[in-house]
Amino acid sequence: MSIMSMSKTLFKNLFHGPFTVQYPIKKKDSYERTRGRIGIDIDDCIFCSMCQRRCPTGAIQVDKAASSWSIERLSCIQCNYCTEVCPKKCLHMENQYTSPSFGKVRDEFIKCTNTQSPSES
Amino acid sequence: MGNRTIVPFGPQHPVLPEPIHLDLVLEDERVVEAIPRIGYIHRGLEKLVEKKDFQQYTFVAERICGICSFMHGMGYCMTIESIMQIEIPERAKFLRTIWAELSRMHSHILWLGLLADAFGFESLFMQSWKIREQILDIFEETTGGRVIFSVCDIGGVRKDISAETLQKIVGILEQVDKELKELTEVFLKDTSVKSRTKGVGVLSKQAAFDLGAVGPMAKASGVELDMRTQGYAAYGKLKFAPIIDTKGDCYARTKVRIKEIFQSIDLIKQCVELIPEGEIKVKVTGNPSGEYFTQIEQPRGEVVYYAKGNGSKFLDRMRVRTPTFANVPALLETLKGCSLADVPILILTIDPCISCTER
Amino acid sequence: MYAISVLILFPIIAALLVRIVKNDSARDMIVRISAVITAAITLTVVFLYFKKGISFNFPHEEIIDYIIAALEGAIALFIIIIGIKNKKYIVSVFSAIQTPLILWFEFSQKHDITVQNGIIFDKLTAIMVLIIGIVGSLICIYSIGYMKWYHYHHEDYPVRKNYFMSILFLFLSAMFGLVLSNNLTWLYFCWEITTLCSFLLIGYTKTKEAKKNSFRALAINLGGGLAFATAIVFIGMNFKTMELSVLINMKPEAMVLIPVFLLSVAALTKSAQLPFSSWLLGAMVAPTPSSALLHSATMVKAGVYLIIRLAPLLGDTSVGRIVTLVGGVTFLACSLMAISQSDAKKILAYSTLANLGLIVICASIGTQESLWAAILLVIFHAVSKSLLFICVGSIEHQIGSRNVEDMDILLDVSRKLSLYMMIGIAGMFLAPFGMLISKWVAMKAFIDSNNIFIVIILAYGSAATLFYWSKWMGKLVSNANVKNHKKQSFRKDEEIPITIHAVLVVASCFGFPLISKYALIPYLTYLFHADALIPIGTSDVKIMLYMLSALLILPLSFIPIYKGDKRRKVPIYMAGENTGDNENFHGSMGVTRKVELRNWYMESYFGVKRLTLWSNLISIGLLCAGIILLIGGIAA
Amino acid sequence: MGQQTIKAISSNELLAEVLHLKNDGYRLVAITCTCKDGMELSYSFDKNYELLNLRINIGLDEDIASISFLYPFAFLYENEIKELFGVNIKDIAVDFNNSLYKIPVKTPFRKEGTE
Amino acid sequence: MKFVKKSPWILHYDGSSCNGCDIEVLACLTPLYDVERFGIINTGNPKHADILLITGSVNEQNIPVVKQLYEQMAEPKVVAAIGICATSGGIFAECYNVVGGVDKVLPVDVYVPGCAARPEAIIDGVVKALAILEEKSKDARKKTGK
Amino acid sequence: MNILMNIGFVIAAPIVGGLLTGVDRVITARMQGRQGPPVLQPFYDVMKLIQKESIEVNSMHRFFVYISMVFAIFATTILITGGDILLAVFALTLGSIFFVLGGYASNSPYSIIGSERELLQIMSYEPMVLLACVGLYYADRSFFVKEIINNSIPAIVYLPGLFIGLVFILTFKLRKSPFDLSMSHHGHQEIVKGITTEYSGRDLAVIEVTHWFEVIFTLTLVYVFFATNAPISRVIAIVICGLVYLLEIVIDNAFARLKWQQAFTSAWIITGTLGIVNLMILSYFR
Repeated sequence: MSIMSMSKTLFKNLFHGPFTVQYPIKKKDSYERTRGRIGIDIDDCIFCSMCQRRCPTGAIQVDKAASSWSIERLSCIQCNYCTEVCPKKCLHMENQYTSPSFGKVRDEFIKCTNTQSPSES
Repeated sequence: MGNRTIVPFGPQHPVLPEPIHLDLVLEDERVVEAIPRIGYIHRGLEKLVEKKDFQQYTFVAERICGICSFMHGMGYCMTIESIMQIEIPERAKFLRTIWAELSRMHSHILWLGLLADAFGFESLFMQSWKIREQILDIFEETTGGRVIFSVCDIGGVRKDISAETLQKIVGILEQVDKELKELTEVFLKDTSVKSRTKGVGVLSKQAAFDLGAVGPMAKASGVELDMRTQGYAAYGKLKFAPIIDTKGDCYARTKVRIKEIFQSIDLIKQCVELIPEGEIKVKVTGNPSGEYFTQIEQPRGEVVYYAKGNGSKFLDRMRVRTPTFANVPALLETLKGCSLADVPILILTIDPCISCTER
Repeated sequence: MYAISVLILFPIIAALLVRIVKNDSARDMIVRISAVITAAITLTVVFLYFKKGISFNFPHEEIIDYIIAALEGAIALFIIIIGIKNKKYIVSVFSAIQTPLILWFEFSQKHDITVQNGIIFDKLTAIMVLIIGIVGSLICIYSIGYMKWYHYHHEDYPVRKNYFMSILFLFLSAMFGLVLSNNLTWLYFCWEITTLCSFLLIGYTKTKEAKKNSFRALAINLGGGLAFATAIVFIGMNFKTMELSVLINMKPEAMVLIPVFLLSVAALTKSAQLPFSSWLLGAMVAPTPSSALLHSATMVKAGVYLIIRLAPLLGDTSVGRIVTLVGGVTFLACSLMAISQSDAKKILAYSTLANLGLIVICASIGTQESLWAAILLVIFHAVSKSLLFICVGSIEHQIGSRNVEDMDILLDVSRKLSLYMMIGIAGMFLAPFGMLISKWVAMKAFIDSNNIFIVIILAYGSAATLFYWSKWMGKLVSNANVKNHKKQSFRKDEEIPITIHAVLVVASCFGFPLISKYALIPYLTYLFHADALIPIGTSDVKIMLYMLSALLILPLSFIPIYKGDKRRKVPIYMAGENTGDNENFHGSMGVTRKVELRNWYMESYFGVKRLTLWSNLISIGLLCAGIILLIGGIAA
Repeated sequence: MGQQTIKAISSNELLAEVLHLKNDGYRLVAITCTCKDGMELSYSFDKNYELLNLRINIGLDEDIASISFLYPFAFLYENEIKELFGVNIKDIAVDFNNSLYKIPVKTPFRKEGTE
Repeated sequence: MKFVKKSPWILHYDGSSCNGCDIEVLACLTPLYDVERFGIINTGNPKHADILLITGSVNEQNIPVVKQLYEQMAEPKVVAAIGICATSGGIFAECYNVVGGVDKVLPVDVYVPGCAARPEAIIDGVVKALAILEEKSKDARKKTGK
Repeated sequence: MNILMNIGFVIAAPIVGGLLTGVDRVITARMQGRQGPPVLQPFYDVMKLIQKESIEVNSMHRFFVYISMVFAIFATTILITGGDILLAVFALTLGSIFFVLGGYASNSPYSIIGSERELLQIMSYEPMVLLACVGLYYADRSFFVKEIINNSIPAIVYLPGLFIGLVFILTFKLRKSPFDLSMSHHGHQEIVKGITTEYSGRDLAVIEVTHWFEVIFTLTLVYVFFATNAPISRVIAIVICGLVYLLEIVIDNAFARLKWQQAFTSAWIITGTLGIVNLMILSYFR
């Protein structure tokens, strides 16, 4: 017969105080490898379309003519495959995840002369 | 008897994390008949081999199930490697084993929490999941994902774990070990918990074998069935013995799983000691041609992968026989004659992974 | 005096008339008129004698005695013959012993005994007469409508409506006689007639089961009669008296306790207490009006009536203790067993047993408080239970079943009936209603008299009572949306008595302070030669009446007052698989299944078989202990 | 990784073979179907970690007997194959009549005209 | 004052997800993330819920189920699609049995991306949903003329 | 003055009940290592529910919860104003039965199973509650709370056994694990939300407020056991009420939910033994 064997743990917790991470006030540290979202150094991109071909979900679209690289954030599964196959290693995984949105988000990066601006369409 | 109550149970139901449906026929609260209905998670992902090439399919395989994601990826990779006759580096094998065992731990602790929740022990659920977060942290640190790792690749693994991280993991595991021991006291000794698990859903050894049960379900009934003994990945170099219990009730299954968690801790420690330096991946060229059956041991039991390649990028057939699929008949057997309050416990007792089952 | 003779004799005349007239509608009319007249006479008698009471002896006592003796002989002959005919020798044996015994006593021993008051009409009698007269006449009217339907649906039973009705009237007469008689031989004669009526009514359908049950009832009641007869002879020979009132005023000595014990056994059989209860359960095969009248409202009350009369002799004596415990066992066991039943009449039967047990406890404890509770229980139980019985009869008529599980459609079929049914059930156990008030006082009485075990039994029994009534109520309010049932007509002959009954239930609850003040307190004061007090504080009574008034808004739930309210209606929750009609869900194997919702019966805990065995053993043990104690008492 | 045992048999030998294996104490591991040049069914059995596969090749519309009376739990595999591939498996112990998964497309894995 | 912001109750339904997002939704309830801080309770009953969290790409059998659950929720209510499968179908978009994205079946208010969606992202998503919830409750007030 | 004070008590009852529920939630969370909601969370919940749409499955089932609340208030009022304890218990039982009937009226599978379980629970705890009242009467010769708490010796001295039994029963009444069979505050249960499954919006708010009254009611029962005519004892009694409540929270968090068989038998056995033993001893000394 062992009754209330949980109470030891309960009181330990009670006196220890909450283990809760006070998100969003305080964020939990992310790790170096944390997979958030795909970022691109658009300047280095050569628009080879390798990432587009290998992406399992077809989230990435590359338009060589318009020198634009775009990604459907709501389709990306953060598998990291594109960064592996990228011949120029201009794709990389950022720690910050895509924040929730009210509609579909397509992030487009255009390689212009000296300027790069992410714009939403 | 005319006094039969017929109620639907699921697909949406607070005790069911995943949709499955049962038509329950009750007398008072005793279950007279339980007829299952599945298909709420069937996606048809085996058909995807025709659209994704065998390399991309690794990511599909990982998403067969989010809990044993790594093992699915590993099983798939092993099958393709066998077809293509690729020998992967030793270090990759050890890394796979470490991740696999961590996955097993995370899965079992998760299961413990859900079990506690099923018998209305909320604080125990919270405590289990609190411990589990430490393992998820290891995952995030080593692979970048909390749930889905995307580290397994045909020909090896994508990411290495440094020696100091390995030591850190051992440190965390020691802490987990300590906290788990406290929890084990409650799961295995507390009277109120025992009253809900002991003698509930008894499955005899013969029944377990006849119904084709696998994993902890079979082990708790005394059927020795642990694919790790076949020595895939690095298991051949580790010392362990399958954990068996004979009672065949929910309590025995809880015990088997808890013991497996501690066994996993031990296996990981062995791996950390034995892991050799070296490459983590070999380059894969060509396309698979041929067929192969792979059996590996997931947290829920034996899983069978079958792949058939035809020399092109796309496989002809890829099939997974998951443990839950094999355990469903055993579940239906145990449901007969239990009481309504036991239904969630019994459903959990096979540690159901419906998304595995239906793919 | 004449009024009382009329009261006893009029139902006999009505019975004869009903028996003779063959034409259906003419007979129905006679029944209605006679019933109304019976009620009117009842009220007149009570009005005349309530204040002062009356006690007298008929001038031609001798003649009456001879007539009674002749009739007794005839009845005995009849019982012996049918007993032999149907190979139920036990009834023949019982009858063959007791009637000669009584006749022998009558003709050889009785000469030197003079009876002062053959008839006594006091406050208790008034209450009993009122119950019998009012409830009885209502049920007679009800049975007109009921029997029509009964034979319409059970074509295989022989139609003997005139027979049925005439026995009902005959029974009323016997019952009046029973409660009015002070002369024990007369009381015994009426007692035997009620037994006979009950036997005849249970066997009404002439089916095999009916026959079996009727003989069981006869055998057990004759057994009780035998005890009664022995008691009379014992009293007559030892104390040279024939009067109940004289017996009561004696001191509870060992010698007195022997006839008291025998009379108590007779009362226990009549009230179907354990271990004699099986006959009442079997009696449920009889048509519902007879169940309502004989087997819940009046005849079984004869037993507890006798115990209430004997109360001053019970109290602290060993016999009193034994009777109390037998009542306790019956109350608890039957309350528990009722949980496992789904047949409405069976539930009512078990509940009747339990409540009779409670009355027996209260009466046998014999303090002022407990008698107060006992008499109130008799009143409330009579009106509520007969309402429930006749409601069940009509429900059976409306939905074609008397299984509680089928009553979930009643709300759609007949709102009126479900409302009356709810009133009846509420009357049986809910807070401000009569039964609960009495239970409360009973509880207080038990504590005051230091009966710890009985208090605990009461606590458990009440909890069980609450369970089975509430689940029945639940069925009544559950809104099953079966729309395709056909509505039956609700005959006036059924509706009027039910309505009056329902009003009576509520009125009795509102009126209990009055009953207490004008009938119970004077009676108890007279009986105990000490001032009796109402056991509940005035403030509590007030609060309770407020509660009752609050409950009267309950019927509002039956009226769709929210029609104007524009709330969105959504399908009920069925885990996402409701087909939309709130009745079916998409089940496994591609079929659409109907949701079925049934109550709990908990066979493994409250199964009748096991409980009956144990409780019978205990009560038999108690009675044996009683005998031993008595013998010991005499020896000492 | 060694070579695996795949034993090709004809469809009418199936029951006899399965019965034989059952008596030998084999456990049914899986039933797999591949649709390529007709239907290719593999029945995988296991005893002491030894995997044994029975291979049957049948035409697209050929019948095949159910083994669910030998291995009751085979009904799940067989129902699945019946629903996804459209293989005519006769006399399944618990036949869901193609409503195991309730999919909107009929027999998605069946490739017509590959025969 | 709109109290709905202070006590949003959620209903979680798994419309054919791989479990990854489900366990992350559950993880939100556990000590480390503890969404009860915001008054969030996982009710498991549509009639009590304010926010419907759907994970997974919704397959054929689930369509009537999620529709019914949505219908059974009391106004004001919002739907949040958790995870890539629920937002777009993700890697399973091409499967024969999935509709691909909850928005094909229900009006989705908030999309929470991630494979699997991280607990932080889910909390963010719920917080965003609260804003919509408040707006909807204002609209509902206007309609009834209160 | 007295009447005003009584009215004040009755108004304060739900507020205190709500606060206690809030404290309960915070402490529970802390015991589980969580931060937990704000203390006022129960009030937020109820306010939200009032502002929400109320949907229904048929026109009858919501009626019962309102009556249930009326009787809960009624019972609490009787108790707090020093009225007859037995009458208060009866009134509360009446309220509970209406609540059960509400579950039946919705005719929904889980509501009805919840109702059955609730009835079973009522059957399980009712004997103990009655015996507690009996014990109080036995000890102080009065059913009136105002007389019981004006004695010089606290009732607990005579009735330790019954008090332990009562604390056991409180677990049912407060809907705490291990006896939260019919309707649990934690969502994950095999019968969904039991009786409340079909209620939403305002009706659900009413159920919640009813529960607050029940909390106060049950704690008042505890109070009655300790209070005497000495003012200090009143304070002690209130402190003990708090401790009992804390104990219930710990019990809630340290037990698995039991099955109805275990709940029922344990309740009846404990009631039987403690009741008989305590009352027997008491009757011996009286």
